[in-house]
Amino acid sequence: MIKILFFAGYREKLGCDSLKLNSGEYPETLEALRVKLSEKGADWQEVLEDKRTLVAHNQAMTRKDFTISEGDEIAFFPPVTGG
Amino acid sequence: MIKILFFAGYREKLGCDSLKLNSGEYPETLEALRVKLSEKGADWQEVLEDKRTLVAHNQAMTRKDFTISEGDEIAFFPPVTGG
Amino acid sequence: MISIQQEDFNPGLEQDNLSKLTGTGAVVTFTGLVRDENLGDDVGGLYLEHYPGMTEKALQEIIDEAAARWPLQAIKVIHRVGQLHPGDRIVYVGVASAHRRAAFEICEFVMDYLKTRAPFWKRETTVDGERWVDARESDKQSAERWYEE
Amino acid sequence: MISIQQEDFNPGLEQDNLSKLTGTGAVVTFTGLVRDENLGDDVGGLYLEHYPGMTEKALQEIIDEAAARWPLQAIKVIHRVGQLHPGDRIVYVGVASAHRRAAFEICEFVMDYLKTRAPFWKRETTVDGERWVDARESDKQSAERWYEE
Repeated sequence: MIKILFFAGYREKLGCDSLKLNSGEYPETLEALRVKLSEKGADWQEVLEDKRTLVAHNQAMTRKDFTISEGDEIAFFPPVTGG
Repeated sequence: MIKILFFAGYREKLGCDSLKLNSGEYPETLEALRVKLSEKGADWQEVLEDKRTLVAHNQAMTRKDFTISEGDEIAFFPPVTGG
Repeated sequence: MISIQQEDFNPGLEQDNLSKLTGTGAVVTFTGLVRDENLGDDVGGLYLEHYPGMTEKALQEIIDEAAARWPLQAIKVIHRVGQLHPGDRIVYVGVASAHRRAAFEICEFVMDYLKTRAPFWKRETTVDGERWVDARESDKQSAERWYEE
Repeated sequence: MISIQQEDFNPGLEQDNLSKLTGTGAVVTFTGLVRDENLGDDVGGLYLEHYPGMTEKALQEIIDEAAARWPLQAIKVIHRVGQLHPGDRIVYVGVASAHRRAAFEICEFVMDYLKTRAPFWKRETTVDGERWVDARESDKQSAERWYEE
């Protein structure tokens, strides 16, 4: 099982703050996951294809594609605005 | 009358924190005053000719020669070390 | 060292804690406050969201990087989350170092990186309703300068 | 706004005073402390001398220059004089501005100029006796950078 999280404006836009995918339900890579989630609808596609969208893999920001492993936590969120 | 002040290490070295010169006793310019005070002894000469010596004319730092006027306050001090 | 919290904090108390180590010559602090205006609109409130777990890790990485670059004696980073209002404190970065330039640079570095790397998001309330605050290009540039030197 | 004083000050109280104006988004403070070491020698005490009258004017000029260069909302400069000991607070510069970069820059600018332009002198007590502290080239360079940009 892997856990997928959405924050802030994306959480609101998708009406979803987290979802779980069991082994067999999720693809092998981040890029394939983006494609799979984009199929859920126009809002999902917009969020996942937005070039500003940030990705965290197991709570560390990453800009590269990666292989998904069982137990991973993957988060999608807009540019951060703390401070 | 003009007032001449010395601070910190210079005050200690000269054993003098201030001296007054009446009209007629002081020269026309800062540079002439340096020469006049230097005549008071070797310590005075060292302080007044030291290139690091800072000069304040009526409580404003200056690097130039100036004409001395009645009532002026002139201070000589080493580089500042506050903060 | 790092605290993500809903409740307010006491800058005077933090300052005292940072000043305790002998050898400390400089304490620099930054406190961010909620402004009553943004992009020309009156702001009535600000809601802060974060990514529990990752936010703390991101802040710790920023602190570790600062400690590797400068002589750091003590640091405290506090960031509030939840509903805030104009005038409220949002964020605090307090830095103790032997020397003044290091203390200033660490404090600015941590704030710059916090603004661009730590997962926090602001939603503000204006007369037109609620809106998520957009990231600012100036914050990105401010963070990038630490690699230009 | 400016205070030259023998007694200690309260950074928490100063911080609160600086945070009162609406529109303030950033408060940056610098607090200088007496270190127990200088140039490799243990320092047992520090005596601060100043030039009454001129010191206040010099600090006011520095503040006026900062206010002309950056959007400044509030500032407080405190410098202690007389006999101090390791760990004691010497100097405080607290700055309130709408934005963070301005607040940091004003605070650093005022400290740099205070170090090179305000008539204060330090005499420290070491095991070898008392000595007047020499001005540091690094402080001069730090102040000069404000004209290089």
